[in-house]
Amino acid sequence: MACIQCNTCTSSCPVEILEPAFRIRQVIARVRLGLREDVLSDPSIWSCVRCYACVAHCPKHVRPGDVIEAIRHIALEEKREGPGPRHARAFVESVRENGRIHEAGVTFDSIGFRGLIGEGLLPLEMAWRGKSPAIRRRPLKSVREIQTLLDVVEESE
Amino acid sequence: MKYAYFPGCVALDSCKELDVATREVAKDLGIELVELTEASCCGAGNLQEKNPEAALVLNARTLGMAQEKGLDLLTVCGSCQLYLARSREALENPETRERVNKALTKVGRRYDGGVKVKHLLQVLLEDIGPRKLAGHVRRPLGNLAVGAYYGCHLLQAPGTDAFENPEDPQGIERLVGILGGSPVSYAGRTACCGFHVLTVRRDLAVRMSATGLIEAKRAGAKVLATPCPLCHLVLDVYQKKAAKAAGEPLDVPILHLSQLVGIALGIDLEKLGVSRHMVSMESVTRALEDEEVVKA
Amino acid sequence: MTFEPQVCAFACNWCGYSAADQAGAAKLEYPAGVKIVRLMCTGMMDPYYVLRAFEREFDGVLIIGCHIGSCHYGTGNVQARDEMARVSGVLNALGLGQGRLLVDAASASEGPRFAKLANEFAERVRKLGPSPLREVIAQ
Amino acid sequence: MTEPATKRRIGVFICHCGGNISDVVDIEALRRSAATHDDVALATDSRFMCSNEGQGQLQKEIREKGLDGVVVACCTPKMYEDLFREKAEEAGMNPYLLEIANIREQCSYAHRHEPAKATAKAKLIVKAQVEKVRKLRPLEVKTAPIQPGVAVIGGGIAGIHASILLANLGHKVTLIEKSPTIGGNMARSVKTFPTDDCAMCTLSPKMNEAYNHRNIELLTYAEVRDAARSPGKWTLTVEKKPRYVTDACIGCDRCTERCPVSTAKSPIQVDSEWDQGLAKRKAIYIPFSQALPQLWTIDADHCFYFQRNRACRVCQMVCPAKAIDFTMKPETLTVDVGAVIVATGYKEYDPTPLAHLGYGRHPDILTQMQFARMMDAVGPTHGEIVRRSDGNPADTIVMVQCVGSRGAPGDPNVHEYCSRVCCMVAVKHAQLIKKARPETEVYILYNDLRAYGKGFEEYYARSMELGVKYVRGLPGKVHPHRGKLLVDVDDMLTGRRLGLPADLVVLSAALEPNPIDGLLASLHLDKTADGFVKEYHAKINPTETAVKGVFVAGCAQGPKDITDTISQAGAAAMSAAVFLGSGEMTLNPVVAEVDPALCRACDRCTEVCGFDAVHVDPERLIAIVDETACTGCGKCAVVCPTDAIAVRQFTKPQIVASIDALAPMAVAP
Repeated sequence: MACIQCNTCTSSCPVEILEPAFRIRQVIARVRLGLREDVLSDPSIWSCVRCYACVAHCPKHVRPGDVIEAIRHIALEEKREGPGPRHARAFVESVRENGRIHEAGVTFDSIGFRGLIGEGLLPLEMAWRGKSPAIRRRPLKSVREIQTLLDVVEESE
Repeated sequence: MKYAYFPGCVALDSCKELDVATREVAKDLGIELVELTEASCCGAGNLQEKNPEAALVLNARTLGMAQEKGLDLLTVCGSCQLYLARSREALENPETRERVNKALTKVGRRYDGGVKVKHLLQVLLEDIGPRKLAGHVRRPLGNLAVGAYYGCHLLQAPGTDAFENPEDPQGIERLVGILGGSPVSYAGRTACCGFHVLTVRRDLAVRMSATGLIEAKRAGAKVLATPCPLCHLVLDVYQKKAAKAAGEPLDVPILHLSQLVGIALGIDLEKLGVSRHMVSMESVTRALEDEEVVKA
Repeated sequence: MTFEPQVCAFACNWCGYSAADQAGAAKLEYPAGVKIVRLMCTGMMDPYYVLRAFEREFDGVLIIGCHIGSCHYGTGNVQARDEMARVSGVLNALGLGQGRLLVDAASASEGPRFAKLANEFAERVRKLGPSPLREVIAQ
Repeated sequence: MTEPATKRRIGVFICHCGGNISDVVDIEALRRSAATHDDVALATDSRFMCSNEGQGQLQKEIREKGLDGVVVACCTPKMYEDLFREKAEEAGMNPYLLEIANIREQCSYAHRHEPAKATAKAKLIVKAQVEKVRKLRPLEVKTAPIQPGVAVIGGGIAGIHASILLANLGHKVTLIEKSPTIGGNMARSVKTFPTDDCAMCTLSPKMNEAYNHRNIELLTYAEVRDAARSPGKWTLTVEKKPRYVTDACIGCDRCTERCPVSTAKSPIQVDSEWDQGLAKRKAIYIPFSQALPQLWTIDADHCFYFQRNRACRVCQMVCPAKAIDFTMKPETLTVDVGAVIVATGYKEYDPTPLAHLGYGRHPDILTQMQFARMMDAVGPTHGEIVRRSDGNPADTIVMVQCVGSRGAPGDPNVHEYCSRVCCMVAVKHAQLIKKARPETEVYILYNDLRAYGKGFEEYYARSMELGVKYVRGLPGKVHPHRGKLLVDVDDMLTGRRLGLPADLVVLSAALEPNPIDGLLASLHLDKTADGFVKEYHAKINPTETAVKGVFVAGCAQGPKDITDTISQAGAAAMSAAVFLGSGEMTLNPVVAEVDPALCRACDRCTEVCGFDAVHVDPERLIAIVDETACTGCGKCAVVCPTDAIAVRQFTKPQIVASIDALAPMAVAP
């Protein structure tokens, strides 16, 4: 990875403005030094919003966004805990069960009761306007295909 | 003008109105939509992280369905466009296709490459084209100041740079012009809405969307049009929280791209499902009615 | 004892030979079986040298010149390409097949490319196995 | 081609190369194996063959043992083949009986982790070279006359300096410049770092010296269309574009004032190349006041007379000296020279592809060259640092480094190399602003600030004392915001995300090669991967090229500052002088040779020869090789049906000997 630490990525990152703890350039630097545990246990890697501005502007085509994707992949492989991994697992589980994601299910599995309470009156207002996502799951007719594919690929990896 | 229509997950769930509006607009413009009812989720980055190979295989399955029908794929969501276009680009490599087809054949599917993935914005600007679109406009948007909120994924999708300059996009502004409206430009229109961390770091998403909304308001936009339901969810549903975070009142109605087009084509607002939005459309409907009185 | 292919590599002084030097300087490894003969230009490649190499039990012949268009003498590499195309017909007739002769190019600044070519060609020859001429000559 | 069968006394000298070879190859085993080969009278080794001691040992053994052939097993022949041959010659042995066995780059380096195999391979390599030496015949070096005179292509500081040095040495120099004036990029740079001299003050004396020098013929507004090579001579075809202004021109500038081109409502508008597009120029113009030659020029591509079939003759009518002559025609002249120096310089990279920086989309986003033109007192803004959008003074200026440099390999929109000078250009401009208008806020957004040269660090430190602000980080986006340009950058040192509102954003754009592919092709020159002219050896010979008699200097060979350009211009001039100096050219003896007994005058060789260096003598019906033109490529040897023609040292028996020695069949003992 020919990263020259020019910081264009951090300068393009919309998250870093609001949360200086997440500095993508520094994550790349830590990855290059092999600080595995340091990076994988850092909760801020789950703050990346995948906007790929860093990938668009990086002069050396290091594709920092893809590095985060890879870090998260390893974190999920190692069953790491935290809101980020929980959401990813909930999302993938929903794909497995429905073929398409069931928004209400994924949201609930991610934030749980405490999270729902945190939303305050919003869910009620959404329900009143008919904006809330469907409670009932509507899996694809061919959802078994999705499960087979997910299993097949899981094993071959 | 026929497409394999890939609505994605959110456009059939919390943003049902997007799917409804898209079908209305397609019907009016003579675009035949063949919905891929059995297509799976595009992975939206999460599946790509948990199981990248599976994400590629599932997207290959979706592309295979479009290929069966001999049609290109139409998306109406920024993230779907990005991840499907990325999978399509990866699947142009014969070896990758061979590997992926080994898995797909287990469920009786396959994909042989060559399907194009187009977002509604590109279809409107290029395939329909300004003249035909203008021909269908029955209710020009008039001096309703319409701002664009592109979001990030559509602009970063492979192939978008063919019809848009990701750093300085004008597509939606041009579209508003074609629809007889007055576009409002502001730098934050390419900002990221933060949807992908909505469940993990809601405060971040809210504050990110707040920056964009404040800038749009200050630039004089009376309504925003977005090509992505995920942006729509953050900007519309969490706008009150964004206002609180920004410490400044915010009342900017948010329209899906197809709804904006639907309005200009004269389709009834109720039919476009604008009533489902959290931020009321009342200011927009009033502005449009003033327009009509003037015209009539 | 695993079969280690013996490859006679003809390299032109200006590009191929320099690329080999650069590969060495960058400590890029390739099989020791790849032995380099320096020519001033691949235009000097006489079909007889290819036959001689196979007759002397080499398992493959690799010719690394300059990229077409940047030969130091203008068109030496073009003549090499044409001559070697003619001789590959003979190799077929001798039962050596097509895979044991490769004409390619690596400029003086392409050490990594030279190493890649050497490794890949040696691997290809290793898969093809020892030169069929070896038993014929042994009798 | 009968080979000598007499007994030979060959010496094999094996170099340890201080471990580079001996760490991998078993020197003693190699030495014992070498000693067993036929005709080998001596096999010895040395820690460093290339050292004086090693060379001394070589000469001692040659003299004492009467060696008539040597194989030095060491590094690549590219390093010391010539040196060892020279030493062998001094010791009385014919240099062309010495061969190098490359057991470092092509053996010990390449097979570091397989010492046994490397040693076995080294034995075969040495044996191959010994077999070859046994078949070599002594060659003597002949000479041939060289055409006097040098052509210097490119009238920038590199071309000017080289021309002056060669002219002072008495050589006749033809300085060929494409644009209407000499001076090049330096003349546009206003000041030079780190001395803060005014660029023109240091350059114009040299321009005048070159312009008035009796040994320098100046061809301006002239381009080299072709270059033909013949023995000891280059024949350049130069096309001199017509200026349509005669020497009668007195420089009153009335024509430029009245020329309608680029005026407000004129359909023909043309950007001034001199001012890097910061301003427009007329069709009849002089690039800058101290231009040499002091002649106005009509740009026929943007002139009403030429483009709108003679619709306007204003310049002719107002010219008091009647110096305008529309009937002038392009002249094509040929220049015969012995040596050529390529000094075609660089051009500035156009940052438009880097869309996130917004260049080309906002008038207040400039490049450093455009900014230099703005600071020039005779420039478009008369030295005032102002916003191009509304002309107000610029209170905040943000400079961005590495624009188009240090990019990803293979990306067509950027260069992978570092352009070396842009950091110091930025520091120069920044501290000039601070001195001229201290209240101006100046930021330099850098990645690594490279102030590596003599006096650079002090210059950099002084700029900090003057209050230039350095931000370690390149920006994410530059976009218009409330009348200013908001530069979004994260500063690594403070960890703060800065939104800098700038009046002017100055991009330090890369230096890239000028488009001279046609010239390079006609001179048989190659390019390195970065697109600059390929020097003979990047480290130890950067001003010569692979082509005899052609030299390169300045930014044509790669980005560099004026100091290095002057050094290279001097080196190139010296190399050219040495090449021309003796008036004769030592001929490469390793060229083709015909054995009259075998030649059937079938003309096959003359057909393939790319340098028409061989012709059949009509009377004697034998092919004759012109040794001054033959380059030794060997194409003829392959097509000759009777093996009558071959390149010395690369005859069929000699090459076959190498093949046989390396072959698996003949495994070394």
